[in-house]
Amino acid sequence: MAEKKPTGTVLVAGAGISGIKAAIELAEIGYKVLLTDASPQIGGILAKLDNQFPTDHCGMCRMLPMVGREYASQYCMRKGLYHENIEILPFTELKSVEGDAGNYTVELLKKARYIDTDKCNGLGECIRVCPVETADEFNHGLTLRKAVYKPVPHSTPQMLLIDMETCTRCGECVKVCPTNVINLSAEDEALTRQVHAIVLASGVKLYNLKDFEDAKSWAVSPDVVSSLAFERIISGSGTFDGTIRRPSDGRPAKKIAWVQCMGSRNRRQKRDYCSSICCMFALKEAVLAKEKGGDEVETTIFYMDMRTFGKDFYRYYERAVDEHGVKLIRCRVQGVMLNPDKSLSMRYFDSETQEFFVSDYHMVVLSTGQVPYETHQKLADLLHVDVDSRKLLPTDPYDKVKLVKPGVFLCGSLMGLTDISEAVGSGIAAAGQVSRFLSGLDVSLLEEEEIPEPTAKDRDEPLVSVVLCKCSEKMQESSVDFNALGAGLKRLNGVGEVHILDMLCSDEGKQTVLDLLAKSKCNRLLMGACHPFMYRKSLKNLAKKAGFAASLVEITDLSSIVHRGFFDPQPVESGKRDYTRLAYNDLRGHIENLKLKPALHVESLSINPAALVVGGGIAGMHAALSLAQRGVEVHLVEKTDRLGGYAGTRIEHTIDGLTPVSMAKDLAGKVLEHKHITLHKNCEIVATQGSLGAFETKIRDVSKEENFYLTHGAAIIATGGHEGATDEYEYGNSDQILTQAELKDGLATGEIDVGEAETIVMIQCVGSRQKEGREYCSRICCIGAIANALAIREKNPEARIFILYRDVMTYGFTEQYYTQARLAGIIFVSYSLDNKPKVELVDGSPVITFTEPVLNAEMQLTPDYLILSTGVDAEASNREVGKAFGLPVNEDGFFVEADSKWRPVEFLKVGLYVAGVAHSPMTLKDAILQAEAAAHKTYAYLSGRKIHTAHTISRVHDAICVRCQRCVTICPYGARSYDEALDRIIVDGATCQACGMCAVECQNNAAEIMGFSDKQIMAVIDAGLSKDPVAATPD
Amino acid sequence: MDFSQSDKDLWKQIYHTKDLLHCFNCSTCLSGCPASHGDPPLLVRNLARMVVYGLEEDLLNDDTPWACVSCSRCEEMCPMDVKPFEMILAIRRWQTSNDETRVPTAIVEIYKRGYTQSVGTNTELRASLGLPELQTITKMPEMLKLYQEMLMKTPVVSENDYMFNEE
Amino acid sequence: MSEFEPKIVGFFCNWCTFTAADLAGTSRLSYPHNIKIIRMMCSGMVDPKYVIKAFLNGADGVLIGGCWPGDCHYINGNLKARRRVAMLTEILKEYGIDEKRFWLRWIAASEGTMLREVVNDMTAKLKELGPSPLNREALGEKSEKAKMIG
Amino acid sequence: MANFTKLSFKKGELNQKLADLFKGMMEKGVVDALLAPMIQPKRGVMLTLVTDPSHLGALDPFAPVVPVNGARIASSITAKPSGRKTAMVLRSCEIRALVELCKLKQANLDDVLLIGMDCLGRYENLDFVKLRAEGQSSEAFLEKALAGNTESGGCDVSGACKICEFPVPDNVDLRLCAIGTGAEAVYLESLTPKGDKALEAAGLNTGETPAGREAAVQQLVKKRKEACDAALAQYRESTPSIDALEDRVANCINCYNCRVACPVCYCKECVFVTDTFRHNGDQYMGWADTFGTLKMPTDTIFYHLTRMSHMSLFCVGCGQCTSACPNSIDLMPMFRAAAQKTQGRFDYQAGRSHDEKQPLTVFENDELVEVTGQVK
Repeated sequence: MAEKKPTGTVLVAGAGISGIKAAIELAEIGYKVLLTDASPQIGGILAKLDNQFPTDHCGMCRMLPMVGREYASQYCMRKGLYHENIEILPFTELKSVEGDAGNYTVELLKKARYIDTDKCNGLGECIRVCPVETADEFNHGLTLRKAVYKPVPHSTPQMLLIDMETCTRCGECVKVCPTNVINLSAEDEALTRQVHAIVLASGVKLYNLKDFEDAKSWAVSPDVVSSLAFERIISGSGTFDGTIRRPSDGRPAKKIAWVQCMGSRNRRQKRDYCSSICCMFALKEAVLAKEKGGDEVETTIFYMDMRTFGKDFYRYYERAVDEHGVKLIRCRVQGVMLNPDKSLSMRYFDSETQEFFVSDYHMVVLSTGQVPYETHQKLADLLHVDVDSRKLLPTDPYDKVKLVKPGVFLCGSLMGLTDISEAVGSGIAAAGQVSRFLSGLDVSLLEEEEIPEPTAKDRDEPLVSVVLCKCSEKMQESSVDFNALGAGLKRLNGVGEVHILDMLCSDEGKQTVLDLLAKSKCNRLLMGACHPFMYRKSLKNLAKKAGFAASLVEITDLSSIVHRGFFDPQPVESGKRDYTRLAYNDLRGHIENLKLKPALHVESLSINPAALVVGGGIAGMHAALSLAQRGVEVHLVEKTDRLGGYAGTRIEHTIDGLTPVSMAKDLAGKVLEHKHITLHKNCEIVATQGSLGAFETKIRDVSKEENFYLTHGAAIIATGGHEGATDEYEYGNSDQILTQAELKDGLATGEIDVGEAETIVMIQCVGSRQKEGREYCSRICCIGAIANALAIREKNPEARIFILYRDVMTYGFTEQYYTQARLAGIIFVSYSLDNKPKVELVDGSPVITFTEPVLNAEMQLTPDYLILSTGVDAEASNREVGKAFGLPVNEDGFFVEADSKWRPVEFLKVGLYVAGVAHSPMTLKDAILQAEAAAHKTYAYLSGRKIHTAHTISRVHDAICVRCQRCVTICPYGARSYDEALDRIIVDGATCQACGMCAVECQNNAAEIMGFSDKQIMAVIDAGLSKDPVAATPD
Repeated sequence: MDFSQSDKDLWKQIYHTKDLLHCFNCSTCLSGCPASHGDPPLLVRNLARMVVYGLEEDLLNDDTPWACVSCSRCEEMCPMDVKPFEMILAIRRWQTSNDETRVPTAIVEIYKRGYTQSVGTNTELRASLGLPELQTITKMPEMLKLYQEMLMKTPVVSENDYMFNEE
Repeated sequence: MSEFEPKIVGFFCNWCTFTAADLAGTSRLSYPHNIKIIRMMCSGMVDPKYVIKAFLNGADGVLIGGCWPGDCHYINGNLKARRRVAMLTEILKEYGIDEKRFWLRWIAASEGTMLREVVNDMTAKLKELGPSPLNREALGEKSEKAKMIG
Repeated sequence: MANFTKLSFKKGELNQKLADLFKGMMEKGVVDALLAPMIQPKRGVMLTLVTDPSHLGALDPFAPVVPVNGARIASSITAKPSGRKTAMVLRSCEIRALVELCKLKQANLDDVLLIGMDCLGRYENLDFVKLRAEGQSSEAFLEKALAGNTESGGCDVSGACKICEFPVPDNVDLRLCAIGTGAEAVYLESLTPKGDKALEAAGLNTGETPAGREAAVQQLVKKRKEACDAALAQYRESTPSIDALEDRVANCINCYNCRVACPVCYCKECVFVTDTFRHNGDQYMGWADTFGTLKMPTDTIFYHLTRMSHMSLFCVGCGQCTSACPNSIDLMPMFRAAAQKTQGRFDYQAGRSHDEKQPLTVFENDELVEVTGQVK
C-alpha cells in the first residue's frame, strides 16, 4: 500500500491577529499548523486594545470558526486560543530556515519560561511571595509586576514566566508552588521541524520614545505617552479606574492632545512612508477619552492629512468632530515644553488667522507609527533573499501576501501597518495562497476523526462518574474536606462512582484516571480539575479514548474553590467559610446538568461542491481561477458580454507598475479554457434560496431572454464598481473640464494633447466625503490623480500643475508617490469643505478662484484643463443582487459584510462571501487579496472534505411548534427559515451558532438548544441554591 | 499677493535644490522658530511657499528673512529635510544681489548691542529655570567700543556710516 | 445569628463577563463567595423563567452579566437581554421583588475590577435591603412559612 | 366625515333587522360566510359559522355573553386561509386579541370583513343561560345597560367588562354602534374602503351621524377608566407580594385552563405541560428535603409569573381567565396589572395597531440605557 502521504504542515511565524487568523483558516481545512510567537503570550497588539475603530468595540471572538467551531476554543480570544490542529508555541523565535519550495527545515528556539504552563493552575502564590518588583511592559511601565509574572492579564491558563534579568533566584516561589511546576534552572530548547509552507506574520516594530533619537526631544515628561500606552491608560485591565489619570502624578487628565505622524512621513530619518492607521486610532482614542473621561475632557489632534480612507472611516471622522467635539488643527508641532506646574504646552500656527497660539495640556499622546525596515531585513536574511528597492521583503507585484520565494507567504503588518480588517483579510488570503500551494504538493490533510457511532451506553440511564483532583498533598490545610464532599456526592441519585486523586496533572495521575475510566460503567463524566484542563481539552480527549461521548464529559474548575480559602478577604466570623458546601453545590449543579443532558451527535452536511462567482471583473476572475485550480467546479456569471470589469477594461497601467488591462486579458484567457469554469455572459441574478452546501440560484440570460437554474454550495459576490458621476464645477459645460478617467483615456489615445498646456488644475474629493454627496472616501483618487499629473509632467515639463485637495490619501508606502509628485513641481493646495474652490466659465473656459491656505491669499487660475476626481460609485445592480441573495446593501450601495473588522469578506449567512469593490472602493492589489480570501473561505467548505454541524445546535420540536416565526426573526445569523411548502421551521445546521436566542423567544421550547435546555439550567439553579447539608459525618 | 506675474522658475535663481520641492508646508519649522515671536514674525513656511510660487515682488522687499537668529532649529526638525535655514540665507543672498542698496536695518542693532534681538530681557524666566545671568556686550562698554571699531573697518558699515554714528 | 449574607445567582455570558470573572477570580481580586455563577453562552440566552425560578428558590439577588453593546459574539444578544430584563423587572416589582435585586450589567472581558465592584456593590445593597421575602431559609427553619414556594 | 347608516327597528326586532342585513350581504355575494353569535338549539349563545343565509334566524349578536373569546375561533379559521370571504361580528377585546394573533402569524385578515360591535359587558356563561331562561332578551339588557345598569336577577357582567376602557372596537371595517344612538336604532359605521364597498354592495346608503354618540362614548370610557384604575389599585394594595399572591391562588390546581381560555396564549402546548416540567422523582425528593414538606402540584406561582412574562405584553383584558378558572380564582386583575406595567414600559398597547411591532421582537443599540445605568 503506497507509503502514507505526509500531513501538510504549515509554520505561521507570529501570533498577532493576522497570524492567528491564518492559523485558524488553515487548521479549519485540515492542515497541521505550528503557530509561534516571540513574545510570551499570543495576541500581539490586540491583547492590549479593549475597543477598536471603526466600531469602538472589541468582538475579537467573532474571528473564531463558525461551522467547525467545536474544534476550537469557545471563549474570549484574549484568554487564549485552542484548536485541535494548531500547536501553539509562544516565547519561541524562528532561528533559521533551510530547504526550498515545499519542504523547509526550520530551527526554532523555545526560550525558557522556567514554569511548565501545562500544569500551572494560576493560583498565584509564587507572585505573592516574589520579592522583586519591576516595570510591567504590558502596561508600558505604567504599572509594576513581579519577576514571576503574567505577560497578558486576561490569559487563562495564565502562561506565567520568570524574567531572569530581574529574578534574584531566592527560590521562595519554588517552595510555595502546590504543583511544583517551577524550575529555575530550565534551559532554552532548540527545536527543528519539517514544514511545507511558511506564513510570516510577525508584524513590525513600532516607533517609540526609548529607542529613537529624534523622539528624545519629545520625552520631556512621563505625561508624554505613546498611543499604545494611552490604550493601557483607558483600559479596564490597565490603569483606568473610572478616570483617565496622567502617569506623572495620577491627577485626572482633562485636556489631552494627539500629535500625528510621529516617526512617519519623515524623509530626514529615512522613513518617507505613512503608517496608514494612526489617524484612525488617534480619532478613536480621542472619542474614547471623552466617553470614558467625561464631557469636560477636551481633545485636540495636530495633523497634516486626516487619512480616514477605509470603509465607514469618513463617517467615523465626521462623528468624532461633530458629536464628540474632537478639535482638529492642521499644523505639525515642533515640540512640547514642560511648564513648572507639570502641564505640557505646545505652540502652533493657525493659517487662517496667520497667528501663533500656545495651549497647555495635561497629557500629550504621540501617534507612533511603524518602523519596518529592521524586521524586513532580519526576515530577508533568514530566508536568504534580498529586500527590494523599498528595503522591504520582495513580494509578487499583484499578490501582496505572496513572497517571490515559493512556499513563503506573509500577512498582517508585514505588508505595512494595517488596520484590523486588512490584517484579518490578509490572514485569510495568506491561508488561501498556502492551500493553493500545498494542493500542488503531494501532501494530505489531517484525516478527519470519524464521527463515533452512538454507543449503547449513551442511551442507558444517566450514570455520572465523578473524578476530583485534590491538587496536591502539599496543601496541608486545604479549605475543602474532600471526604465529606466525596461522601455527599456519592449519595446523590444518578452518581455511579466518586474518585478523589491528587496531582491529576502528573503522568501517574493521568494514567490512574485512564484505568479508572476504562472499567467505569458510567456514561457521563464530571472532572473537578483546574484551568489548564478546562481550557485545553487534553483530559476531554483522554475521556473520549476511554469511550465517553464528547458531549457527556464536563470539566469544571475545582482548584479555584479549593484555593479560595487562602485569600478569602472577609472570612465569616463563624470560623472557616464552608468551602466544602461551595464545592458541593458547584459540582452538584454540573452533575444535575449532565444527568439531564442528551448525548449529542453531529449531522454531516451534504455539500454541493460547485461554487458561484457573481461578477467577471479581475476580483471575480481571480477568485474563480483560485478555486478552479483546486478542482472546484465554478460558475462565473457576468452581467455584460465582456470579462475584465472596470479596471480590466479601462486602466492600462497604474502608478506602481501594474497593467490591469493586459492582466485581465490573460486572466480571461485562462478562465475561458479552464475545464472547471463555466462562464455565463449577459446573465443577471434573479433569486436565490437555500443555505451552505445547497443553494439554488435563478439566473436570467438577458441576450437569450431565458431563465435557468444553477445549484451550488457557496457564492462569491464580486460585482465591482465604476468611476463616480458628477455635475459639480461646471462639468459637462466645457470640453476643457474632464474626469480623471477621461483624462487617462485621452492621454493614452493621444486625443488630449497636453504638450502646449500652460496650467492644469485638478480638484480632489468632487462629490466625495460630504454629507449630501458620497459620504465616504473612495481611497484611490489621490493616487490616480498623482499618476495622471506625473504623466502630464512627462509630456510637458513646463506646465504648472496644481492639485486642490482636502486630505492627500497616499497612505502606507504610496506616500513615496506624493513626494515624487512634489519633486516634479506639482503644487498641492489644500481647501476645506466650507471653503470650496469656485469655478465659473468665462467665454467657454473654466476660471478657478480659491484661497491659498499657506499664504491666506485669494488665487485665480485659468487652466487649459480642469480635471475632477469624482471617486468610485457602487454598481447600481448591487441592490437587485442583494435582494436576490437576501444580503444587506448600505446607503452608499456597497454590500454590508458580516463584521467590518473580524469577518471582512463574509456575510452573516454562512456560505456567501464578498470580494473587491463590491465591499468598498479599494486598490487593485487589495481587490485581489480579498478575492483570494473569499476563494479560500469558499474552498474551506467545497474542498470535498466531510463537513458536519457542531454537536450543540438548535432543534425544532415540530409537534409543538405553532409556526409563529418569532424564532426566525430573532436569529442574528438568519439560520432559520419558514418553509412554505413543508409548513415547517428549517434550521440551517451550518450557520446556527447555538446562541440560544431562539430558545428564549420560543415560549414553549419548541425551539431548543441541544445541551443547553431549560430543564438542565433550572436543575443547575436548584443545585446552586440548595440548602441540604453535605454529609455531616464522613461514613 | 498678486499671482499673475508669478515666475514659476524663480526658485531656480533663489534656492536651486530639490530639497525645497519636498516641502509639504507642515509648519513644523514655524512653531519652534524664535524669530516667529517678532513683529512682523519670520514665517519660514510662508517664505518657502512664496519661493515655490515665484512671487518675486513680495520676496524682494520682505525683511523677515533678516530676523532669523540662525539657531537652525527649523533644520533640525524639518521632516522633509528642506534645510529651511539654507533657504533663508539663500533668500538673503538673492535679495542683496538684486539690490545692493538693501542693507537690513537690523545691522544697526548688531552694531549697537551685538545681537539682532534684545537678548538679556528674559531674566525672571532664566532665574526660574535656575540659569545664570546673561553677560551681554552692552554691559561691557570698553569691549563694545573695540567691537564697534572693528565693525567700522568692514565695507558694509563704513560705506553706510550715516546709519551708525549716533547724534 | 451570623450576619445575613445575601445569596446572588449570577448568569454570566461565556465570552465577556465569564472572562472578567476568571480575571477577577484568578488575579486574586476575589469577590465574595455568595455569588453562584452560571455560565450561559450569551446574556441573550437568559430566559425570564430562570430569573423567576432563582427568586422563587430564595435567591436574594440575580445579576446578569453581558457584553457591552457591540461586543456581543452573537451580534446583538445583549440588546435582546436588555429588553427582557426591562419587561421582567416590571412584573417582579409588582410582587415586592425590588428592582435593586435584579441587575443587568455590561462587563467587558478586561473589566475584572469592574466585576468585583459590581458584585461587592450588589452584596452591600442587598445587605441593606435584607433577605428577599422569598428567602425562607433566612426566616428560620420553624416558621410556618418555611415551605418551598411551589 | 365618518359615514353611518341608520338601522332603525321596532321593539323586539333588532335581531331580525340584523339578520336581514347579513342575509342581504351573503345573497349579494359581499361575503360567502358569516361568523356571529347565534342562539344554539339546546341553550346559550355561541359563535357560529353560517354559509347558508336561510339559517340566520337565530342571530343574536348583542346577547351579553362571550363563552369563548372570538379571536381564538377567528385564528383557527384564518390561520390556513380558506380563500372564502367571511364577515365576522366580534367585540372589542376579541378584535384586539385578533390583531395580536395576526402579528404572531396565527391569523390572517385578508379575506375577512371585520364587523366590530359596541360592547357593554358580558355575563358569565351560566348566569347568562339562567337570565335567558328567565326571559331577559338582548334588547332588554341593551336598554338597561345603556342606562348604566348591567345588574339584573342577582347577576352582573364580568369584572373585566366593568373596567374595560375599550367599549368601542377599532381596526374594523364596519362598526355596529349601539352607544348613544337613541332607542330603536343601531348604526352601521364604515371605517375602511373594504367597509364602504360592502355597504354599497349591500345597497345601504350613508346617512347622518348619530348625535349624542361621541359624548356618550367619552362618558362611558371615562367611567370605565376610573373603575379600572380603582380596581387595579385595589388589586395592587391587596396583593403586593408573592406571599399575598400565594394566598390569592391558594386553590389553584395547575389545570392550566386559564391558559386554554386566554386568546393570546397561542402556544400549541404550554411549556408547563411539556417535558421541561415533567420532573424526575429525585428532583421532587430534593425539593421536599429542603424544608421537609412540598406542596403538590409544584410550579404554581412559577406558572402564573411565567405566564405573565410570556403574554402580559399581548393581554387585552378580556377576563376569560377568570371565567375559565374552575376554582373561581379572580385572575383577571393579576394579568391586567402586569400588562399595564409591562406594556407601559415600552408604551405599547396590545391590539392598538397592526404595524406596531411587539416589544420583544425589536431591539435598538442605544435604548433603555437606564436598565444598566452604565455610561461607557
